[in-house]
Amino acid sequence: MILQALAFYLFAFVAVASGVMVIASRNPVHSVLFLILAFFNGAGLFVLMGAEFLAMILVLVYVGAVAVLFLFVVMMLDINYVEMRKGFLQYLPVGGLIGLILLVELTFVAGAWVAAPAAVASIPIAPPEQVHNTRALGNVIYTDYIYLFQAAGLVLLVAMVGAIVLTLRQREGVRRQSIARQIGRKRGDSIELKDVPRGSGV
Amino acid sequence: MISLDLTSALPEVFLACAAMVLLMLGVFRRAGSTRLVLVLTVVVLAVALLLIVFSPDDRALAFNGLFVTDNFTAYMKVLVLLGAALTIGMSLGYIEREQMDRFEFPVLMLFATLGMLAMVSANDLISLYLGLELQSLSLYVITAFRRDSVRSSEAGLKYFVLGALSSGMLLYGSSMVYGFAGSTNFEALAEVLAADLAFGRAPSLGLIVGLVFLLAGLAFKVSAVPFHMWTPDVYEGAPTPVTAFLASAPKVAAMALIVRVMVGPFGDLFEQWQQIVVVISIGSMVLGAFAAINQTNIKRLMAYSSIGHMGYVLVGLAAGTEAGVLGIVVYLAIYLIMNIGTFACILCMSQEGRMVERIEDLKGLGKSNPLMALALTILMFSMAGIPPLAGFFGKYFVFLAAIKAGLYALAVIGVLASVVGAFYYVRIVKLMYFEEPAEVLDRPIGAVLRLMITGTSLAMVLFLLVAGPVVGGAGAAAAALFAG
Amino acid sequence: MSDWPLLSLITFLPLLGAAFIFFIRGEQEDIARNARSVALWFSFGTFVLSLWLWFSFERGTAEFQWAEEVLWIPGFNITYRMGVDGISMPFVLLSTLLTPLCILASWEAIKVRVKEYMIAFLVLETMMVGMFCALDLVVFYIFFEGVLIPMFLIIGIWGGARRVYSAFKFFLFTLAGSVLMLLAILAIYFETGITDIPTLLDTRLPPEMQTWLWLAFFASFAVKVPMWPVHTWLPDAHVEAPTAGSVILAGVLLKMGGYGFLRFSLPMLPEASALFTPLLIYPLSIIAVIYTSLVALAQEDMKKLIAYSSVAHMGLVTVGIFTVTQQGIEGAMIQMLSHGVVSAALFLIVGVIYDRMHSRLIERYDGLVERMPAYALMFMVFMLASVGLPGTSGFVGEFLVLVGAFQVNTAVAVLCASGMVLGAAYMLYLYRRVIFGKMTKEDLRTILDLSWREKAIFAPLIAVVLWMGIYPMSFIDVMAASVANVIDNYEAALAAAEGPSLAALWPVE
Amino acid sequence: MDVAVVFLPLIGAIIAGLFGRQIGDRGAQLVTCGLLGLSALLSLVVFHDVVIAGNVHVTELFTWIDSGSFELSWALKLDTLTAVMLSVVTVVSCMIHIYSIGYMAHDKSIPRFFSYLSLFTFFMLMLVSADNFLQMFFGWEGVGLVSYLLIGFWYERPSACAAAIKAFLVNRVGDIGFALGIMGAFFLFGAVGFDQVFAAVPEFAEARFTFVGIEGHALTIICILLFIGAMGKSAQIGLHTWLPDAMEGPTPVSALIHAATMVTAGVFMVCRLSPMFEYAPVALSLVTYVGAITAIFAATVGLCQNDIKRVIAYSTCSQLGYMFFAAGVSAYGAAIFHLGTHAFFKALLFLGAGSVIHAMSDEQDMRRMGGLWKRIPYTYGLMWAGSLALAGIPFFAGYFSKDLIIEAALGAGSDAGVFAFWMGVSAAFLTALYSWRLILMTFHGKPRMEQSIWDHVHESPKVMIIPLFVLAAGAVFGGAAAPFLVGDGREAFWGESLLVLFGNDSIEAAHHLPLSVKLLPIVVAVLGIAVAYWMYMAQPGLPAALARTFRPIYLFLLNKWYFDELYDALFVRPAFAIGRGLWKKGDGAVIDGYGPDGIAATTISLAQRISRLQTGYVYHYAFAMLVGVVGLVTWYILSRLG
Amino acid sequence: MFEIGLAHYLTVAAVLFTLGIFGIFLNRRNVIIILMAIELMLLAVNINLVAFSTHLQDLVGQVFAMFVLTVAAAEAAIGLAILVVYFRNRGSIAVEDINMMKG
Repeated sequence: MILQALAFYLFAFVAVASGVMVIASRNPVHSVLFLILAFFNGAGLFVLMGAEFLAMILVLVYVGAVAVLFLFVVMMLDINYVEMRKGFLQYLPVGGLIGLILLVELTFVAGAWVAAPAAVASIPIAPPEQVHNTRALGNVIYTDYIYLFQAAGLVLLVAMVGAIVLTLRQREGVRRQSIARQIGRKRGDSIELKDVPRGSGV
Repeated sequence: MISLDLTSALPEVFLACAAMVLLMLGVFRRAGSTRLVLVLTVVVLAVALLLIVFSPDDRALAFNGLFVTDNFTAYMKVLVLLGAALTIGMSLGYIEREQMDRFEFPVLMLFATLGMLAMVSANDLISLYLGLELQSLSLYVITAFRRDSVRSSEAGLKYFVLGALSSGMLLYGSSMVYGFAGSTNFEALAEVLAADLAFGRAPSLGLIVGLVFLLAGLAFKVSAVPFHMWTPDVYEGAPTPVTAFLASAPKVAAMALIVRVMVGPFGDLFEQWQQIVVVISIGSMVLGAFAAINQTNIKRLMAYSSIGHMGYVLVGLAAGTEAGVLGIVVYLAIYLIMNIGTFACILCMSQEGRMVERIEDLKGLGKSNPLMALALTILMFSMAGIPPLAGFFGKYFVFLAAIKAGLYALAVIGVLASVVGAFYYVRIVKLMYFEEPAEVLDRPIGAVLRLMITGTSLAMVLFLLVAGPVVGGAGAAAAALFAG
Repeated sequence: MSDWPLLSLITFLPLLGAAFIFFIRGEQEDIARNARSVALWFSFGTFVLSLWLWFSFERGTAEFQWAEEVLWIPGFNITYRMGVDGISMPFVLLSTLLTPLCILASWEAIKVRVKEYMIAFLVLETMMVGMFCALDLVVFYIFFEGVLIPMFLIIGIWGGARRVYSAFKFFLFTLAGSVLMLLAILAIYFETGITDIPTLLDTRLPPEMQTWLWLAFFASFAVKVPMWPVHTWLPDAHVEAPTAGSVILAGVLLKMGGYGFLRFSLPMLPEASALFTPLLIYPLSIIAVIYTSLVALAQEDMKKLIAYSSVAHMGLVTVGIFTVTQQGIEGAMIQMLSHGVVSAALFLIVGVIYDRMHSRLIERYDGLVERMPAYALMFMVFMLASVGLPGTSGFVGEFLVLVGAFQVNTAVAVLCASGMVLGAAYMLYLYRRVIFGKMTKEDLRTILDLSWREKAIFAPLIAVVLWMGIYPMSFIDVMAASVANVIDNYEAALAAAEGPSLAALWPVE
Repeated sequence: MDVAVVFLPLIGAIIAGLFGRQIGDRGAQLVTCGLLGLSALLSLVVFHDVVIAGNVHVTELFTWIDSGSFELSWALKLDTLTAVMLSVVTVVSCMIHIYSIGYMAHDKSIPRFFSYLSLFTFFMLMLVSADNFLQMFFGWEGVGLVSYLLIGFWYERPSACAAAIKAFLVNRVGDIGFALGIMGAFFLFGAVGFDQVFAAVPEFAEARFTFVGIEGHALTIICILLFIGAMGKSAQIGLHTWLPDAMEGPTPVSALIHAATMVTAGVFMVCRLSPMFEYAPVALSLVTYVGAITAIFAATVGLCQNDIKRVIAYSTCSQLGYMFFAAGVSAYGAAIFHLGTHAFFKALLFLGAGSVIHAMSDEQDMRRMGGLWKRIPYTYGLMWAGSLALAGIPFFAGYFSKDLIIEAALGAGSDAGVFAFWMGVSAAFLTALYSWRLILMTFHGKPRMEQSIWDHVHESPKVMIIPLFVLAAGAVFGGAAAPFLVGDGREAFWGESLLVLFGNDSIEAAHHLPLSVKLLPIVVAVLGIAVAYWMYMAQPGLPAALARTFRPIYLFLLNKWYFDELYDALFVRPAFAIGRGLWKKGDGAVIDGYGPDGIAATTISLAQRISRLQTGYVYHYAFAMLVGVVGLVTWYILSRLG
Repeated sequence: MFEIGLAHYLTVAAVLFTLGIFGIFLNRRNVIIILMAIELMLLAVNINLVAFSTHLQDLVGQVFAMFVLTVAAAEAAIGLAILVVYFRNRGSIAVEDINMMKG
């Protein structure tokens, strides 16, 4: 029990601390790295709560893909970091106050949780000994939640199309490979045999 | 066990498949396919519309209760599809002229429309979220679609950042609702709350806070005050057809969603959310009326105008009654049509082949293009809510509901705001008729636009004749929400 | 009694004409010429139709006649319901009479966008007639507000130098007033579940609601009438509007307020009317009579002067209506009809010389009688009618109103009567400055007297003025039964409300 | 027939007015004079029918107004009073029509003039033949209108226009009183027909009601209101200021309207309403006082005027005062009698003056006349006749009527009566004085005009002189009617048209006064003539010396007691100033400033402020969203906690 | 203290969520930070959902969280794409520069 508590505090503390660093860090690259750290710890918290599958994909998807994407963009856009911190503190008092109020309220609400008496779990979690978490999820998302699954697929498709349409550039003057043309090329298209008259020079 | 029941979701399935087919078509035909894809998109939307019109009216659940269809969804979907089809249809000339003719454009709009349909039919917080995101992501992209334009990309960026923030809020609210009520399904939520009410327990605070966050996220989508700030900038920066699209179909869908969420699962929390709705409704009406006054860009003006209109729609929601929902439905229908008409006019605003969007550019239109000026005049008066034009009836029914619900102060503020609002609508009429043209707008305007302008302005005038059926249909739609 | 929709026909015939004009194509001049004649013929046809209404109207009953009913928006009980009684019928005639005259008056004055102008006028006529015929609150409101659109355009497009300011002032002022009325209509619908005027006339609304409803209706009608201090749109609108616009504005639009008071405030909200009559109506009306008369005295612009005089005259109308005596109300009705004709004619009179000299400033003219005797005569007749000389229409209305007022409150009668002197003062002063005196302005020497077209415009108006002055019975007969009915109901309602419910009107802390 | 009497002049007016151009000057003259002559003849027949044959009746034409119980018709009431008035009006009017043919011969708008004259006659006849208050008011306002038109006949003269407006407006002030009186009568009796009202008077004799916060005897209030109307029309003190100015009109107009007929309408009204006034003694004594004061006031002013027509105008004013106090002491017969005689001699004087003016090439200032008697002998003689009648020298018409009035005032015995008596006597002295001042200054002494004018002085044409003779006949022999009108036969004569309550019959009392009293007016009149002779013939320097010595008094009188200046300062200027102020400040600055314009300005500045909130920065937008959410959440939490 | 309950997890989520919001409006210089802040918010939401899921013994929360993760990835992709486009046009991604349109 204590171990679990210790683990929780560790993960929670590191997650929050790296969260702070994400927004406070001077260098965006550091920010991304702290974001990765925060995700890792978030994954830890998931594990503590028994959501192994989610923890896993958090690491896989976020750390492996999203964060790297961030890193990639940060690196690609050549940004001058020297000025990054300026003006950060200027708006802190008012913003901080509002944020603090929000925080206090949210925690207050969190403390006030009581189970809704009439609530019935629509898909009860079976004990992990019987059905593994990943399997339990797998059981529902392709059946009960097929609609959502398909919708999520569409969202990803839109994201893909969108990202491509926004960023892909067909630059003028750059020669591109045309596989069809390569394959369709006949010998006669590129090679011409000429009879060179002898003795007349080139 | 697995209840797929595709029939009730047939239009959506059809749209999704069609979208992918069109995407393929575009990919494989490459250059010059835009026009074809665009036309096909409109056709697809029209087919989907027909599918909805001829689908059974009675309430049906599909996909394990994640998806609902009833009269309300049917009505709203018709509006969404109509809005989408018309705005996509009128964008053709523009995208060709402004070097935006890539086939992804109509396809993305189609996806966005699909997202809206999903929103309208959502019966679960998760399907709500996914529908919303499908719509939003597509919209972010098409907002920034003119990627060589600073304004367009700035609009896209702003829209994205704030939209992401709002969906964060929405999600946080959803998670609270889920946690405190124990379910994400609308019916289950309604039962939990009804049980609370039956036992005389006050709804838990977490639920209310969750509701506030949820509402904030949704209010962002209809650009209600104070979640409206993105609207003017995005409307101004986005390519004009996108603005037209943004101002029409998504508003209907988001409003339909708000209505369903508020009236359905949270109907028993009416007393709690009514106050919020009243506040944001007043805020929207007043801000929409005042801030529009000193705008010089007509798209920006339309942004404030849409904020104001959403305020009026929310008046109907604040009433929280069947009459209120009826008012909303009627209002949205009319709003959609007049908005499209107005944007069709805005799309006609070009001088020597170059698009202009200053209000001043309309000067003297009454002389240079009397028919378009007439149509725009009708649309503007309709927007201002002057009878006998259609715009009046929207206001009539929402205020009727407000009065019925005893919201006298709200109604008084609303009508006074409408007077202030009338000022800037009428100012456009003034520019067209009372002033001499500075630089004449191009003529002729395209056949599609002309048809649309004529059609919408005629609809404003002739609404009188079809008021009975329209209101009757709206009544059926509203009743569907209150039946269960 | 009716098997054919006469009222709808009268209402929508001009609209048909407008549609006709809309489709006229051709050369600029052909369009203008055809538009004029189509507009004239349609409006004249409407007038002829409305004459049928006049002759077929059954006197001596308060029933609504020529009633039509078509369910319009089911579920909300909103019905397209038309009908006229003795109170509304004369106004229908007034509208249909003035429109062809306006079109005639604009024959040469309007040179640009003739087509649009004629369309606007015909649409305006439809709205006006429809408003007076409507027997459903919603239908009434639609027509009532709909008037704003063509009028706004008429002022704004064909108006004078400050037309934009005036058009906006007119539009927003009246809109602000009437949206509150819309809320009142909604509240009535909410309370009773109907918007059917004849039924509502027999329905008693709870007194505590009446106060607010009354104020909301008042906001709308007071602006329209206009009552002091919400009258300032009127001088501006009048001055800037083209002649025909002023004519309709003064002739019909102002009457919409008076008609509204008589049709709604008084019969539907009797207790509140009883409460507010001494609180609001009398003081404001008296101020209107005296204040605006004094202001009129100081005017330098002819149209403005007449506009202010309208405010004063309409002040008498409101007094008359709220005396709730047979004489008062009938006087107010006659006064409205008379003012409709007389002030319209006066604006036309100003229009005549404006067309010639393009100025409305009084100091711009003098001694016109020398060159324009016929004009001077016409002017004289209408001036005298405006002053309320016995034998003209103005007298009958004014006197009956005062008789009514005297029975209710002598002080009101005395103060209103002072308007007789002031009214005479500014009108005579105007007449003297414009018509009399030596003709000193060189460019006036070639001014032409009335043309035949202009005489044709004034002749019917003069006939009506004298007819109403000498034999007003033909008008009083029409309205007597309806007015008596209003008074009976009012008194019955008050008698029933005696005591507790009257106290509930204005809760005292 | 009675209808014809009344409406023939209207027909004439319409023909001459609308078709003047077609029928020409001569045609217009013929039509109007002819029709009026016919009307005059018929009126004599009517007189015979009504008075001699006793055929008192009402001719109803058609309903005018029937609003609730407020119902009345266009109707002609023919009783003795009406018949007398009809005859006087038509005959005098006819004479003046004829006279005008000559007098206006050189005017450029003759048809218009004749049209007006006939129209006036029509309205006057409507007035006197009215059978209800409203129709009387119709005629009343109608004559006012034509008076306005005729005063402003020479519209090119600014003074004429001003005088016309003044006449109309001052009359209107009175008319308010009249109108309110009618309303009061309707309020009290529920009817406005004379017959109904008179029948109901005794019943309501003691009724009381509240008028503008004053609770009082109903009949008194109504009668006073009506009398205010009469004061306006008959130029009684306070509302008299228009009459002298009205002399801007052509002289025949002055004679017809401002001497013989219209101005006497007030007197006629009081007499017609005698059944009401009789029950309102307070009102009657007010009438007496006002009449008496006017009589003396106007006479004093008349003394110092230099314009020949103004002198006669003030004289008219003064004589009207006589008539009123006659009516005030219930001597209605005497009042009407004097009205009739006055109509003749005053018209005569005016037309005579017109003849003088005509001769003098439109000169009206007596200071530039003198010595005319040789050049225009007929006029001179006629003026003498008129003046003698005016001064009340025995056996001229004025003697019978005026002396009777003065006696009746004393005979009434009341305070008011006694006051009126002394005022009347004093005024009689002044009357004689100013009359002869006029004659002497005009016709005697040395010619004071320029030679060129003197050379052109000539007698008027026959068409002008003959009517004068007819009028002079009336002025000289009018007294012959005295036995019928005010003598013993008066009750039989007047029948029910005048009501004198038992005990109020001052005429009867006057017959029984001592001889000394009866002689007194004659004595003062002769004395007046003597003084005039002394001042203007024997000692020509005396008036100037007196004027110097008593300069303030002289100026006070010359300036007509400063009434015009007072009114100008009290009403006219303030009205314009207030009007301008209300317009610019009230409408412009206050109502528009805080109303529409103010709201518009506020709206626009508000709009600017709101759109400045839209900074364009994403973080501000996000912050706004956050504040919105936090605000709402805080509100709920606080409301839950609180 | 050592009994780790629902409230603990919710508190952590609340803190992270607040941090995310902070990141959005306190950041003046770099849009990428804003995108990261959004990711933080979504992480907070996911913690919330999973915590509730565990506590309610209801799998729906986890399903929800999974879809949130999916969408968040898509969102990040779109966001970055727009950012890149913007950078190409403007040459800067400083938040303060994004204000061509206002008023």
